[in-house]
Parts: sequence; structure tokens; C-alpha cells
Amino acid sequence: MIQLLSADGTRTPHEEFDEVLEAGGLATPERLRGYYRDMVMIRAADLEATSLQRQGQLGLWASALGQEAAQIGAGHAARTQDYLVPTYREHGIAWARGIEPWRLLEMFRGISHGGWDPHELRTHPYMIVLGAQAPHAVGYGMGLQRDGAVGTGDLERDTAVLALFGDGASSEGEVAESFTFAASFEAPVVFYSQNNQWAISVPTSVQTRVPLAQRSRGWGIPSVRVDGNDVLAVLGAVRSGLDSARAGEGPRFIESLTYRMAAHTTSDDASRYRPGSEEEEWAEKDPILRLRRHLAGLDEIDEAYVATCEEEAHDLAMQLHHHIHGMKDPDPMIVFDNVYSEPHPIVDAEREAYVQYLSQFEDEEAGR
Amino acid sequence: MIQLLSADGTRTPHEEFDEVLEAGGLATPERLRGYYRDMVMIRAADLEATSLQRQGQLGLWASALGQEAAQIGAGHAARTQDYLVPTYREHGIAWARGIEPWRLLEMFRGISHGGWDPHELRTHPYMIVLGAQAPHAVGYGMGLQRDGAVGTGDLERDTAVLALFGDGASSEGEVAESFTFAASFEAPVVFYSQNNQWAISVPTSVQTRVPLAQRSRGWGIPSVRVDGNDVLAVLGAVRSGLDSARAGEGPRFIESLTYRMAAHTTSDDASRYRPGSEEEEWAEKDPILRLRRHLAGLDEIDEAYVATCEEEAHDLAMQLHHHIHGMKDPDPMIVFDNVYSEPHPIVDAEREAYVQYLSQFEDEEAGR
Amino acid sequence: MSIVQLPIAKAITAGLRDAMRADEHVLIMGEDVGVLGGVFRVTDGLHAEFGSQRVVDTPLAEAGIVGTAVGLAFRGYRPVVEIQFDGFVFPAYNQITTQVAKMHYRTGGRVRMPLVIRIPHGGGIGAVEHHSESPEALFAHTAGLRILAPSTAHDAYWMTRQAIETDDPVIMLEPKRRYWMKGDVDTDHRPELSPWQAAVVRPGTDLTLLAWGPSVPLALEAAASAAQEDVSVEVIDARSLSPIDVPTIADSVRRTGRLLIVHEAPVLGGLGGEIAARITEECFYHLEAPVLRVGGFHTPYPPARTEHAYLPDLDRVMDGVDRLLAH
Amino acid sequence: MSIVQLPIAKAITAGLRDAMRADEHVLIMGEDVGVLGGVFRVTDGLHAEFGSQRVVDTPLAEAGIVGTAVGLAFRGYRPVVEIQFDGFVFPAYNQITTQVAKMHYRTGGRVRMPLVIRIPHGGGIGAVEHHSESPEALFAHTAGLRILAPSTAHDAYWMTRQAIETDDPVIMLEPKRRYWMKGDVDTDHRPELSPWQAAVVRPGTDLTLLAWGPSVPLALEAAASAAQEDVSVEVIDARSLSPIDVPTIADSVRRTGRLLIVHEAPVLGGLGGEIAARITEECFYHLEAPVLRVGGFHTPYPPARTEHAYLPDLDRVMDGVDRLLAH
Ligand SMILES: Cc1ncc(C[n+]2csc(CCOP(=O)(O)OP(=O)(O)O)c2C)c(N)n1
Ligand SMILES: Cc1ncc(C[n+]2csc(CCOP(=O)(O)OP(=O)(O)O)c2C)c(N)n1
Ligand SMILES: [Mg+2]
Ligand SMILES: [Mg+2]
Repeated sequence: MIQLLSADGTRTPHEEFDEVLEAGGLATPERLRGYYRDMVMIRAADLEATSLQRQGQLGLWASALGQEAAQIGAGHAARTQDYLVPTYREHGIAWARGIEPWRLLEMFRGISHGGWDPHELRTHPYMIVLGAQAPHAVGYGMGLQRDGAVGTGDLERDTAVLALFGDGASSEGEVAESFTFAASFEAPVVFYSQNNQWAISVPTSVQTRVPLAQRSRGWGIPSVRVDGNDVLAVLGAVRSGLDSARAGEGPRFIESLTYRMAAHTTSDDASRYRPGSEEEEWAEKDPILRLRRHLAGLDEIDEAYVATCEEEAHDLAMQLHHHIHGMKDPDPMIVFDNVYSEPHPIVDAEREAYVQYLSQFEDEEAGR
Repeated sequence: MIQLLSADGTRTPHEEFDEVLEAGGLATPERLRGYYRDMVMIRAADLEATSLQRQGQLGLWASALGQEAAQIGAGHAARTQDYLVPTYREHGIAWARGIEPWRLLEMFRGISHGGWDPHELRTHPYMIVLGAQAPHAVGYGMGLQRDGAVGTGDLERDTAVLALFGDGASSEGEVAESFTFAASFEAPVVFYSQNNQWAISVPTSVQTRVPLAQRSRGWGIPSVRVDGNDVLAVLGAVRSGLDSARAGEGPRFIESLTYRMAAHTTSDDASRYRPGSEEEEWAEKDPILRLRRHLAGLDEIDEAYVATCEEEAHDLAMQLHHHIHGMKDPDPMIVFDNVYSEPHPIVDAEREAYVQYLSQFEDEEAGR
Repeated sequence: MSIVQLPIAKAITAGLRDAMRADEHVLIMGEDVGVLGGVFRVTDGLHAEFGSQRVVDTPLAEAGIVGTAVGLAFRGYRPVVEIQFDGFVFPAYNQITTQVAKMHYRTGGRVRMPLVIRIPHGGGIGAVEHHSESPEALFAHTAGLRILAPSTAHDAYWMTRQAIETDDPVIMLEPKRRYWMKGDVDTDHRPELSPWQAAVVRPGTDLTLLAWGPSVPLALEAAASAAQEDVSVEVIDARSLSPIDVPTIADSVRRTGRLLIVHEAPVLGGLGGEIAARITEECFYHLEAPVLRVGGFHTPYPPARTEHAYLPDLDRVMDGVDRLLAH
Repeated sequence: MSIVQLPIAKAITAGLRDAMRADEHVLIMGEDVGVLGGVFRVTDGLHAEFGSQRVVDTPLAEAGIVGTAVGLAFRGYRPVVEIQFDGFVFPAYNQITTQVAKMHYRTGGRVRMPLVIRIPHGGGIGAVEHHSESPEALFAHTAGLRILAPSTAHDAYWMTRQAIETDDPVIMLEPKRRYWMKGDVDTDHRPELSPWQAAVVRPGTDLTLLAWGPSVPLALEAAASAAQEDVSVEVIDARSLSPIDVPTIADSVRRTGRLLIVHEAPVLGGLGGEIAARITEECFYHLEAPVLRVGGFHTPYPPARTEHAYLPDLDRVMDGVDRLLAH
């Protein structure tokens, strides 16, 4: 496992990744503070979402607590032109791509199935069907190849795809088929799996007996395993992978070892299947704490900055709170929208019949 | 690639496999002559089937020409109690398991979907949906584990499963999922892929950029690549794999490099996608010729034996010819049989209505 | 004590437990079915009682789950597979459609497939995408499968047992949003009614209302509501969706002359259409009105905060009743 | 020359070629579609003309084929995917049902899925298992998909082009056993009839006979045969199976009072049931008899030497006509 920051914040050099971080200006103190702030912000949003769920404002919430470095690092490792293909627990990725957190909350509230324009934000919709997004990522990469957007040598234009999935989802056949297509066509795709130790109640050992990183070697796809709670290791690995992919060197696979600190979702009770001691153990490896320790060691963070971040995070949580509490339920007629992009007589007839059906009640109410 | 017999019949020793062959008495001159005879027989049956298809007696035939060693070797490597899970081109496997060739022909003639009792012959039905049989093999192995039929140390009782699939089918997600299950549960399964270089018109290089044998390493499943036209290498690898699996040491994967000498099926025209020179090249590596050369080198075969084999093969072909030509079409009422094992009112009603419908014509004919 | 009050989920648990006690070849497989007891806790306690050889937390791969269950069935086991949510059955669709359904046929009756596929089914729980589907029509069209859809705790218990005892593959559609609805379960006396038969759960004379699974309580509510307007609605619980018990429905329609079918699945291409076609064929001269259907729209299952519009509710069922009676 | 005589397979080839010439974002993917030109030679010559970046021999994995096509569509491409045979579409069922069909909806209309999935469809070619299926009902139930089923060379050409031009995903069911049936194709003049509409292909007054794809020639044959007994059969080619053009069928049934539906798929749960239910609802007072259906049985597709019993043929269609007229 590659680690650049140990749990106490100590920095270990890593030839390849340090070069990549350096070249991209990704590890300047300012940037590091930025990652710290991002992680604090997204954690606050995450905690607020859980609380909103408890208040009945969301139907469900899938917390990414503990995976902040794995996501903020990967999100920032991508270049603007890259295309990111998340799962449903990718709030840090979303944040890094400029997707407002309330758009995520809307999905978990149950007012939309997808909250942003994938083209505009270069980020695929969240995906609940495990693994189903992986071939999309490869196909997108095959499109990039056909567009001449790979391997021209222009780092600001050449494009790669980051395909995310969990340790559990790694078992889905569609992920394996994605490896096959990516390897065969040398598609510019980095597969990035956050191994957060659990797929709901099932430990990673049920999905694989060997390190998950080894999986892609069966296709000859090079892989690394990084400490996913170490934002620098993640940044280095993902940037390096994406740059190699955009250069036309084919796919890579990264296993990012992290931990799902909360339950699977707000519907889940993690105490049924894992000991509190495990959670405590991982609390020691907290990605935010770690970066703060590192910054402190560099003398690049002060109490004021920490306080500002916390204040901003608090504000964000409040904003989300108010935004969600003030939210009206959608017009039920949206049910009929966007089923097709071109007119469809059956949908039109059903919409019309439903309008007519509803109008009865209006008549009734008017009649009262 | 492991080879025990080179194309000219020269024998190379191989520590592990020689031991296995020795222990099983699998490489005695008598056995070798038996394999030779089997391969000659099955090739004759195969050629006859192609000719029967040309005569309109079969709807289709998928020839296994060139894959005789890969199949006869694997079939005989299995112990009686083992369970074999074939594809649709496994005529040598079927032969080794005692499945009469006319049962295969019946399927390709279109009079049944499956010609034998899988329980009785410990051989799964032929499978046309590529890869779909692989999880069955693993599940069967999981059943063996639960039955206490694995790892007791009794080689005559402990049981393993041989799961067969082609180079093309190796790309199906269900095969990958089978690796996952087998690895996780340490199921007693040997995955055996005949890489015959082609999936219809698509070369193996489209399915994998690295040797196919490497595929299973992603799950930590040990693998070997053997010369599939070398009956001894196949015997050694498959027996060794199955014995290790039956001993409770978990799954293995074998890539068996061979060549589909005929077109994909009688509907296919291989000249559209591969050069005749390739076919010629592989003709040099013919598995039957090779074993005969080896036997000749050992001075363990004479003209009389060769002639007897050819006579027997000719007789078999004639038998098949007569059997198929004399075959009546099945009673169409079988369409309704075995849809369910317990009574089903819809099927019963449809059967009855069809009988009644048919009786109209009888009445008409009687009326004439 | 032979009668206990249980929620549907727990009735299924009891059915599974009793089946496992009765036959050691019964085993349970799926995602999170072990220590956790399933996301709906339907397998709660079974791992503790039967251990991990018989209650198997599998890798996360639905085709693999169903496919290995097929292999286990070949080996003489009776696997009960849990698909975590209706929306996640599709990765296993190939195995179910081309393998599970056809194995008995393609082996000429030599191999039986006593496999049960349990699927929490339907909407109305405010869930995120893919957690509220009603895919019954996508399975009923395929010969070789049987489909049961219990609507009461008693049926849930017995259908679980009977599905497991059946030598054909059975898909059990469990009414997710009614999992915590309680009912009396008599675990001692095998019901006289076959699981493959429909039940008239409320007799009536003006109109037949057919429903299954989660929609049965709604149908009963509608019948009660109609009764207040002196409309006598006969409610039939289909119970089995494959085979469909056409005779019981036809008997009723011959008496009432009118049929309304309610299901959560989209009306277009739903099972209601098949039933309507069959009943019309059998009862043509008894019908006072065309068979009408109330169900989901020809749209994907919508976001949770609009599902009340998508799902049949009392108003929409009553509207169907009114339209039917207006003929 | 604007009118050419082509077999259906070659009309599709021509449609693909012209679409690829017209729009460089159109590309073809599938098993053996490249150098070989597909097992039915439908993509013959396209690899030679457009090269392997636009005519892609993929790895052998249907979910991967459809799933990567989704990704290509996200990137602005218009992939035309070939599934080698109807029986092999099921490994891609998850992608088609949960992804392809729903992408436009779940992205709030922000992402379009101009994807075409070509499937050689139906039986009657004496094939081995899994090569003769008619799975249309397994797709028509899912909102978001469109389904076309051409029965003539002319429709085959134009529907191919129009399917590719459509911004929604389209499943093209190609009438496998009619691939070599020839017909005139006018490649210059866009047909006035929308691909989503049904066509009255033979007018008649006594009875409406609805069919699609490979069953249309059979329906025409039956109509000709009925004419000899002075029964006037109106034949409708459904052409589009999603959406179904209910108004055209209903218009006809209002005139004839009788509807017979013929399809190769099993009757139980087939699309015929949905159409019967809808037409009965719309034309209840015009119907002289219940809608009848002739189709496959509730069995897996049987071995080839018995498929003549399973498939609708002239005798079975005429039997349906007789039964319908007997009412
Ligand atoms: C195809 C499919 N099967 C099952 C589920 C139900 N499910 C949702 S999340 C989950 C566990 C996922 O684990 P992992 O991939 O490790 O991601 P994590 O939740 O740990 O982020 C399961 C089984 C699903 N969403 N999709
Ligand atoms: C799921 C599925 N997809 C497609 C096919 C059509 N098909 C039949 S054989 C074949 C090629 C198989 O190649 P391989 O696995 O290498 O086996 P081989 O034919 O070489 O023995 C294809 C594409 C199929 N039978 N099943
Ligand atoms: Mg996980
Ligand atoms: Mg091959």
C-alpha cells in the first residue's frame, strides 16, 4: 500500500507520485489547505444530511464519512476536461467537480433521480445499480479515442475517464467486462475502487481473497493500492493514472483503501455486523485529522484557518438545512416528463388522462 | 506453455505432470493407444456429422476438429466421480464420459435440447449461452463441499468439477463472477478454457491482450497454460488441477492452447476472416498425428492397430449415418412436455387445445 | 399454540426456518442474508441457527448468486436466493430466463430446479431509484418459472414453505411495503387452498376487483369504500401470478360482469393486460364493460416524492370502479 | 435509380451504410460485425468502407457491448449495436432495462440515448436452442425504449435510418427468417408514414388481422386464403411495437368488429395481450367477438424439428379466423 502521509501526518517521499504532485502543483501548502477545507466542508454536509434524514427531510442518506480523502483527492486529481463516473456515495467527488451538495440531497430526498448536467459538469449521474456505470466509463473513453482527444501530448486537452466503484461492486460481472473492453481497446480509463472494507454487512474478504488491486492484473491492467485516507497518495495515484491514460497508455486500476465510518446508509445498523473497536481503530486513521497534522507539521495551518473552515462548514450545513426544509414537493406531473425525448402517444395519453382525472378533484373542491 | 509432446512426437519430461500421470497410470502405452483410438473415433464422428449436416440431416454442426487432445485428455483426466460442465463444442469430452455421439447429433438435428442424464453421466448439459454454465459449475462445487465430498483424502471419492469455456466466452461477466465465487468459497472447480484462437471471426487478442491464463490471477487463482494439442500435457494439467481441487485446495485455471481446424459451425465460412496459411500451420500441430508419432517413437503402435482404429471409426461413422437417416421426427406433442415438473393449468390447457385443433385435421382426413 | 400473529416479514422468516429445519438441503444465499439478516431482516436469526454453510453471504453479483444456485440445485440442494431489491434482479436475468426457467425442459425432464428466488417487490416506501419496481410481467412471460405473490402473513408463511417444496423454480414477490403488516399465521395446518390458486377475499356482486401482493389491502379498502356507496365489490387476491388462476377469476366475472385489475407495475405490458385478454375471451358474453386496469404509468418509477401519483391509491381505484360502473 | 430490389438483410445493410455516410458519429458494434460482416452478413462491407474505429468487433460480452455503447452515446456518438441472436440479449438486459431505457428520464432530460440495438428475431430457421426467441414483450413493458419490427425490405431500410436518427433508444427486431425475402426499396424518398405508426397492408371488412415482423407475410397469406372463402380480412402490420399504434388498429376494428393477433412469441404475457386489452377497452361496443390470439405456447422454444407445431402457421391462423367468425 502506497502511503505518502502516515496517520500522524508524517510525510514519506514517493518518487513517482511526488513528481506528479510537483508537476501539477498539487501539493503546495495552499492546495493542501484547500483539500483540508474541502474535506471539512463535505463532512459537515454529510453529517447535516444524516440529520436531515432523521428529521424526515430525506428518504435516505448514504454517508461518505471517512472517505473524504479518497474522494477529494481523486476529484482534484482529475483535470477539468476529464470525465468522472461515480457511484452513489461520491459526495467528495461531486464537491470537487463543483456539484452543489443540495443537488445530491434532492436525490436522496426523492425529488429527482439525477441532479446535474453530466455534459456540463463532466460528471456522470450517480449510479445505484452496482457496477452498471463501469462500461459507460469505458465507452466514454472509446468515444474520446475516436474524437482524437487521447494521446496528442496536450495535457490540457487530452482527456481521460475516472470510473469509480466500491469493493462490493467489484464483483459484478459488468465491472469485469469493463476491464475486458478497456484492456482490448486500450481505453483511457482509470478504474478507481474505494475499498471501504464493507459492502453493507459483507467484508471485502468475501469479494476477494487477494488484494483487490490484483484483480485487474488478470487483464494485464497495471494497478496500485494506495492508502485512501491519505489525500496525497490518492492525488498522486489518480493523477498519474489519468495522465498515463490520457497519453494513450491504456487503462489502470487503483485500489484505494479506506473506511466507511458510518453505517451503510441511514437505514443500516452497522453494530449488527462489525465491532465498535474496528470503527475506533479507523478513527485513528481519519483523513482530515491526518492532513491537519501534516499541515501543522509544516507549520502551514493555524487556528484561525481551522476556525474559518469550521465556520464555513457550519454555514454550509445551515444552508442545506434551510434549503431542504424550505423545499416544496415537486409537481406530480413531472412523472410524465422526459420518458422519451421525442413525442410518444402512450405517455401523452396517460398524461392527459391523469390531468383529467385530477381535474375531477378540482371540480369537487370547487363544488364545495 | 507447458508441452510434454512436441509436434513431432518428442517427449519432454515435466516434473509435476509426469508424477501425476504416473500415479494415475495415465500414460501407459495401452492408455496412450486408447487416447489415440478415442481421438480417431471422435474425429470420424465429427466429420460424419458435418457430412450429415450437408445432407440436410442436421440443422447445424459445430465441429471440434483439432481440439481432440484438448478434450479427450481433459475428459480422461477427470475421475469417474467428477462433474464436467461443457460448452456446445465438447464432443471429445462427451465421448470420454461415455455419451454416445448420436445423442449429440440429435441436438444438432433439432429433436431435443439435451441428450443425456446429467446425474447419471456426471456431465452437465451442453450449453449454448456462452459462459452461463460457469456459475453452475461453481455452485455444484459448493454443493460438493457441503456434502463432505471434498478434502477427505479419498481420491476415489472426493470430487471436483471441470468447468469448460472458450476463449470468447471468457469475456462474459458470468465467467468472471464464477471466478469470484470459486475463489471466495474455495470451491473445488477447475476452470478449463480451450483457447482455439477464434470466437467465430474474432481472434483471442480481442478478448485479452495478455495470455488468457493470466486472467484468473486477478482472483489469486493459480493457472497454467498448456499445449492443448498435446494430450499428455492436458492430462497432466487437468488431473493435477482436479486432484488439488478435490483435496480442498480451491480452484485452478487452465488455458489449453489449441486450434479450431474447421469453420465455427457448418453455417460459417472461415475463409472470410482467416488465412488458409494459418490453418496449414496448425495442421502441422495436429493432436492425433502427434500422439501417433509419439507412439511410433516408443514403438508402441503398429499398422494393424492404426488400421483397426480406422475401421472402427469408419463403422462408427456408418452407424451414425444410418442412425440419423433412419430417425423419425419427434411427435410435436413433446413441445408441451417437461415445461414444469408439476402440473400447470396453462400448459395443460394449451396442450389440450392443440390436441383438439389437430383432431380437426384427422376428422377432415377421415371425412375424405 | 398453532396460531401466531406475525408481520409478513417475520412470517417469511418463520417459513424459511421451518423449511430449513425440515430439510437440510434447503439453504439461503444472497447479499447480506447472513449476520445482518438481510436489509429487511427477513433472514434474521437464520445464520445464527444454521451457520454459514446454510445461510451464505455471497459476493455481490446477482448472476453469480442465481447461477451458483442452479449448480447447487443440480447437486440436490434447494437454494433460496434473496435478491436485495426488485431493481437489482436484472443482472441475474440471463440466468433466470435462459437457465433456471428452461433447465427442466432442456434436460428432457431429467433435472429439476427447486430454486426459490425471493424478491422484495413494489414501491411505496419512499426509496431511491431502482428500489420500487414491479417486474412480474418480465418473468411471467417466460415458461418454466412460477411466481407467487403473497399478500398476507399466513400466505407469506405457507407460500414460502410451498415454494421451497416445489420442484419447479419459484419467484416469490414479497410485498415490501407490507412487510410490517401483521396477520394471523397458523403454522400447524397446511392450507387447503393450493398456492397456485386465487382466493376470493371479499365476496361481492357488482364488480370484481383483482389485485395481488401489496395491492390487495388497497383493493379491500376500495371495496369497503364502495360498500358505503352501496356498490358490492368482490375482491380476488391472485396469489399466484404464474400460473394465473383464470378459472377463479372467470367464475367471479361471470357473476359480476365487470373486472377491474389493480397492480403497481406499469399498465402497459403489465400482467393485467394478459388477464384482461384471457378473461375477455372466456367471459365475453358476460361482460357488461371492458376490463379496466389501474396501475403504474408508462414511465420509469418516479422519484419518491411523486410516487403517490404513480402508484394506484384509493382515489385512482375508486375512479376505476366508477368508470367501470358507468358502462 | 431510386428503387432497388433488395432482400431485407441487404436493405438493412444499405440503411446502415447510408446512415454512416450521413453522420460520422454513427458506429457499429458487436460480435463478428467487422471483417465477417455479422453472422447474417448484415454488416457486410461496412468494415471495409468505414474501418475498425466505426465498425467494431467487440469482446464477447453483451452487457459490455451495450454498456460501452451507452458511454459512447454520452460522448455524442450514435452506436448501433448488434446482438447476434435474440436468445443472447439477456446478458445485456440489465443495461437495457436499468440504464439505456432510463437515462433520459433519470438525467431530467439532459442526456439523450440515441442508441440502436439490432436483434435478429424470431424462429423458423431450424436453429439450435436460444436462436429463435421473440422477446419483444420483455422490452415493451419498459418505458423509455422504442421497438421497431420491420416486415418488408423498404421498412427495413427506412426504419434502420430512422431508428439511428431517433434521439431515443430503439430496439430493432429484424425478421431473421425473412432476411432473404426481397422487396422494392426506394432509398430516395423518405416514407410519409412515421415509423411509429401501423400500416393497413391489405384492406378488408370482416376481420382485422394484426401481425408484425416475420408474421406479416403469414398474415397476408392467410388473408389471401380467406378471400377464397369470401372472407375479407384486413391485415395490419404493427411496424412499431413501442409505442403501439392503437388508433390505427382501433379504427380498423371499429369497422370489422373482429381482431385476430398473430405473433411468434408465447401468447401468455405476449404483446398480443396488451393490444387485446387496449382494443377491447377502446372498441368494446364494436366488438362482435373477443380478440383472439395465435402465437407460441407457454413453453420454451422447442427443438427445431418441432418448431412447426409451435410457430403460428397458415392452418393455425385460419383456425383463429374460423373461431373468430364463429362468434
Ligand atoms: C446490482 C445491485 N445489487 C445490489 C444492490 C444493493 N446494494 C446497494 S449498496 C450495496 C453494497 C455496495 O458495496 P460497495 O460496492 O462496497 O460500496 P459501498 O456501499 O461500500 O460504498 C448493495 C448490496 C445494488 N444497489 N445494485
Ligand atoms: C451469450 C452468447 N452470446 C453470443 C453467442 C453466439 N456465439 C456462439 S459461439 C460464439 C463464439 C464462441 O467463441 P468461443 O467461446 O471461443 O468458443 P468456440 O466457438 O471457439 O469453441 C458466439 C459469439 C452465444 N452463443 N451466447
Ligand atoms: Mg464498500
Ligand atoms: Mg474459441
